[in-house]
Amino acid sequence: MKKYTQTSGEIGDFSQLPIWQKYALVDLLYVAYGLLIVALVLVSYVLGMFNLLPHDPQQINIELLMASPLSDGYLLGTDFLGRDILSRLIMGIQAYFLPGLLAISISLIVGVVLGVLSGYRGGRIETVIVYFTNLIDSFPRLVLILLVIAAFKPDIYYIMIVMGITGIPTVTTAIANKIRFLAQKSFIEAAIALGLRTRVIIMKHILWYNCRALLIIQATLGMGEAILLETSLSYLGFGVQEPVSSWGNMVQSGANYFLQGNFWPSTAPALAILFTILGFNLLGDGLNNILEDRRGR
Amino acid sequence: MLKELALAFLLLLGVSFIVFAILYAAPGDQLNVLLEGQLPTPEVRAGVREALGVAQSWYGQYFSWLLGVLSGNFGTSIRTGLPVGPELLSVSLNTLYLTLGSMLVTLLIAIPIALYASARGHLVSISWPLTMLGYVISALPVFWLGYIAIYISIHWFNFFPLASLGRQSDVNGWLYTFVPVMVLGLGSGTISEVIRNLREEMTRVMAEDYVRTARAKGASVWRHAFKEGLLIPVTEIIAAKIPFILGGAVIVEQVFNWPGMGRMAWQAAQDRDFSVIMGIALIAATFVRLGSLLQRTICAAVNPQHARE
Amino acid sequence: MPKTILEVSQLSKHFSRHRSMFSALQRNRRAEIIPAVDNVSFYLRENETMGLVGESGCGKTTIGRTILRLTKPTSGKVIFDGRDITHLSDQELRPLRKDMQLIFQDLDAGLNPKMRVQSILSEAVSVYERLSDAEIKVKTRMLLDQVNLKYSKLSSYPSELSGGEKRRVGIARVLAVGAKLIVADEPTSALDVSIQAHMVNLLRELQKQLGLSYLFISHDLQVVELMSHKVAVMYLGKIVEMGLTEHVASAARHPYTYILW
Amino acid sequence: MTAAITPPLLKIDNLRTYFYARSKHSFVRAVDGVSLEVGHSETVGVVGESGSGKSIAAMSVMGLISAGPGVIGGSIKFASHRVQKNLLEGLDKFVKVEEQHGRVMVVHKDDSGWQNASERIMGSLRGKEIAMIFQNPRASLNPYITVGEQLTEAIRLHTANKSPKESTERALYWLERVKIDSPRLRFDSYPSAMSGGMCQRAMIAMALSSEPSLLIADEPTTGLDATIQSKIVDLMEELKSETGISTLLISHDISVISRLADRVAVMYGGAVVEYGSAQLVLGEDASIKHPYTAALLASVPSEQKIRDKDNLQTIDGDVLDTINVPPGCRFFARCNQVTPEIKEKCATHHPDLREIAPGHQVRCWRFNG
Repeated sequence: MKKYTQTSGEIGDFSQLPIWQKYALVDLLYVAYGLLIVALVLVSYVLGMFNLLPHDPQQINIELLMASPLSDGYLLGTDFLGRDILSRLIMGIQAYFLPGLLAISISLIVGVVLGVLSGYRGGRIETVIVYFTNLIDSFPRLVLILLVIAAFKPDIYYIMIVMGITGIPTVTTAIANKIRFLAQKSFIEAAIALGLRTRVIIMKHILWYNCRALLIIQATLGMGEAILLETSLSYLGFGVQEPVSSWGNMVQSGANYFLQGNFWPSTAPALAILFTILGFNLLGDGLNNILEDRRGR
Repeated sequence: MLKELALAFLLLLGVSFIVFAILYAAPGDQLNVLLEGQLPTPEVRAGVREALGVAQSWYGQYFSWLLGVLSGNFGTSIRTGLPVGPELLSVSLNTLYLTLGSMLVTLLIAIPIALYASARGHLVSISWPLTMLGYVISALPVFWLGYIAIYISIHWFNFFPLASLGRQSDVNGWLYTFVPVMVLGLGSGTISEVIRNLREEMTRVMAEDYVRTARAKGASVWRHAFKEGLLIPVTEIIAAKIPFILGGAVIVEQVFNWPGMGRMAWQAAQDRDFSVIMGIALIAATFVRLGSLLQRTICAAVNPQHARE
Repeated sequence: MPKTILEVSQLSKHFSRHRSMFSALQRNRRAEIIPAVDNVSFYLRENETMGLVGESGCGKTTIGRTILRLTKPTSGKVIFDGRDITHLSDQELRPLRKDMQLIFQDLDAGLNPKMRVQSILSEAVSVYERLSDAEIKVKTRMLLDQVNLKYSKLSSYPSELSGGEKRRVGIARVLAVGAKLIVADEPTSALDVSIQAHMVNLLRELQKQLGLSYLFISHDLQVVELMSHKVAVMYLGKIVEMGLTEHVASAARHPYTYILW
Repeated sequence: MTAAITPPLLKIDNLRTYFYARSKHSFVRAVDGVSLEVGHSETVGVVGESGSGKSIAAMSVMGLISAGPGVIGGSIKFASHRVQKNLLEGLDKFVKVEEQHGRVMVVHKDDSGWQNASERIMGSLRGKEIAMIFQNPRASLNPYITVGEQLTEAIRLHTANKSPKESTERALYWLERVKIDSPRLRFDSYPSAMSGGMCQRAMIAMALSSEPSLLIADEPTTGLDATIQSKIVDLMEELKSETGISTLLISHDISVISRLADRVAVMYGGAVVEYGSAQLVLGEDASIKHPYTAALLASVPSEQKIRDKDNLQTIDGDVLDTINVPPGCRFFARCNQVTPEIKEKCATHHPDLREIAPGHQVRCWRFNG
């Protein structure tokens, strides 16, 4: 049985409702969780940058191999070399954070420019851009990255540039489709007819009011993808090399002890990856629903 | 349809050019190595060099390489010293099995969930955990999932699911295929997207006027919503996800020792074995384009409007 | 004799649909069928309304868009206020848009769903002149008075408005820049009868007050008859009959007009 | 028209269909106490402006409401010579409404339970006993299936013509009957290849091909060109006299209603405000009408007004807020016929639909004295 209630008073202006009535609870929870994760990642990144860690992440402790969590001042236990897992996790953020941001910026900036050109201008430029996006979409991302690794070197920044480029088509297509949708509803024409400058139409009406939700989602999804990509490459042996830690090589090296039943050294970073990516994805989802005013699901 | 074919060809041309450009920009004289790899004997090699002139222009190099590729000559692997072509063929077939199987797994799981969620409409309580589960699985590293699968099969079912072993034993041979396929199908990260996409499409189509007409005339709603709400989005998402799944295959093949393209690419990247990795990039792109071509064909077949266009 | 504000001579607009190999790239793009316009001529005086009637797909809307140079004509001339605007660039057109405006058929056109009525109107008011906040406030209120809309609607989002209110905001937005010529593309077609009556009265009232000229595009003959001084009947991109409204309505010559009326 | 002994074909009684408003804590009272009858071989027109609830009422009859809470009260009795049923049978088992001063405050509804029950009732009726046509005919036909296949589907589902050959013949017969030219050609074409008018003819053919007892036509001419509109009305007029099918005709277009309907119900704010024979309700005499009907008719441009270029008569005031419905007469705020004597009552009490002459009911305090 569901319950629908009617408050006796006027409902009045929707925008003046308190935030928890305005939006679906799930969305608010998603966003809250996502923001928590983002904050944690940011704080850990800064901590790692200044080396403010509970233990030295590379300090080997033969006495305490594979310690379980909460033992002897090791909050998350130790790995197969007795190194502090928590410190290594915090340090591991260094491996993907800046490169991930780079990849996201490339996809967003280039994607937005191409998307606006293709959606707003149309014509021949659009054809060229659509060809370009289709071309990039033809490559499996990982194969392209392996190709670049073979040709150049396994550098995380090279890899993230490739990731940024392969992320362009999604953004471009989404923006172009949005613009086309707006054009279909006479929205853009009305702005032109009013005499607004092209710059104002694109920056204010198209990008700011109508595409910000989309861009936020792409950014959060991009971060998630960057993490997974770093993990995959570390697994393949092209990422950050031991003894420097990254989440990927932690899962990978820990996995060697997996079959002996020592799950934790591999599971801890895997869970970190899971919760972080979940956080980014849910943040994007929740924000989208809130910004697009799509209630419930 | 001819247009689509021509377009696919044009895109593959572009793909080959990008691959070439990357190698051209790469440090070292890799291209010459590559071109020479295409030629069987030193004598011919020398002859060609003379004929073309040593300091070839870049487009000259591109075209001679492209001609070689088009005639099935992908060059020689520096690791094995053998021509790449035949091995690529067998390896890509292996990958094809893996990817097709995993797609099937993805769809078999995603479609019922998506349909259930869309049929239930606003009953959040049921579809929510399923959606969440999809998110969780997508957010896990594939290889970690692979390790869990291996652990489970060893400790619970008492067998070691490495593909190389599967060839030797006839008993339960299919299991050796089954585990990697399951892992890729579940873990490639596509499931949650497929669910979300299908659910949205189905919900949208269910609200279409013509579905309402179908209800009003007492006909089966599913029958009427099937083409636009399920068939087309499924083919679309499969086509769009092929590159993604191929990428995931690289990892899964590594975990399970599956003799496929991904493993070969990994090996080649380590050895900087250009002819191999180029061949793989080209074949992977061909798979992607073929998938997209197939999708367009199905779309045109069910949608008479587009076909006539 | 009032002066001629708009003169259209032998205006044609054809659409060629390129079908290159690359058109296969354009996914999700519905084939748009844009009706063509063929050799259309007419003029419009100040303070006058010309009705343009015809069935959907006959090219009425295309004429409106071409006159305002939202699309470039294939051939012919558009002279607005004594100036040939047929070949002006977008830059040159911008200052002219102050004087010629379009009311869209789509009620939501120009109403950014994420902006309140207040910001929609203040944006329109300050397109051509830099105004202080106080001036903007005075002017937006004046606009609301002109279109009979309550001040309380200023804080609403477009989605909170009824159809009639949206239309009023749309008209206010057009008045905000101080247009002399207004092309009204089916301004009443999406509205209920009683609200349609409001709009007809409002548009006529505004014409009296502000001396506006209208090109009134509609498929609703009664409304056109009520609004317009003269009327042109379109069929498949051509004007088949044109004249004073009373004459066309009561004694149609062209068989199509006869069927239509 | 309707004999007192045999029950009417369709009898809607106090139907209430609500939706949640944006904040989920309040309701849009889309249909709020509608009572209506359609007799055998009779066309009842429902006229009203957008938001009056006329389409929602029709959809409620068909059981096509999917948003919640949806139908929350009333009864819909259907009685053809084949079937007698209450279409809302057992609704009260799934819905509990808490009211306060005649206002619905809380609704408890087992959505899926009612959905299932409703599907069970309607399953045997939809298409077979009650058929429906919609506005926007091009979107209402399945773009992926040929027109012929959509027609034969309906025929095979609901009539004795089960074999492909029979059903095809029958479909062609109906395509001819609705005057689609070259029916054989159209049989194999997809809706996208047909004009809006042609699609509506196909829709009508599809609805009638299963020989239903009741046809619900929801804005059948809206969105079509003026010349096509009148042709569709011509067709419906013809089919009405030939087949004698009972029709519930929903339209905002008074001219369409006046051409087709025997009786007319005028809806405002989710309720019927006037109900009676077409001549009386749509006639000239404003004194025996609900003020809303009178004002609505006056706002249509008349020939006289057009000739004189007169201002049109308008209905002042805001459109009714169907979320915060005022306590008194719903038209009170816009009414121009409130006299000092009844003002008090108008503002505080919702009038009943009362018979002011045989077969003519009006919901207004002016006639309740």
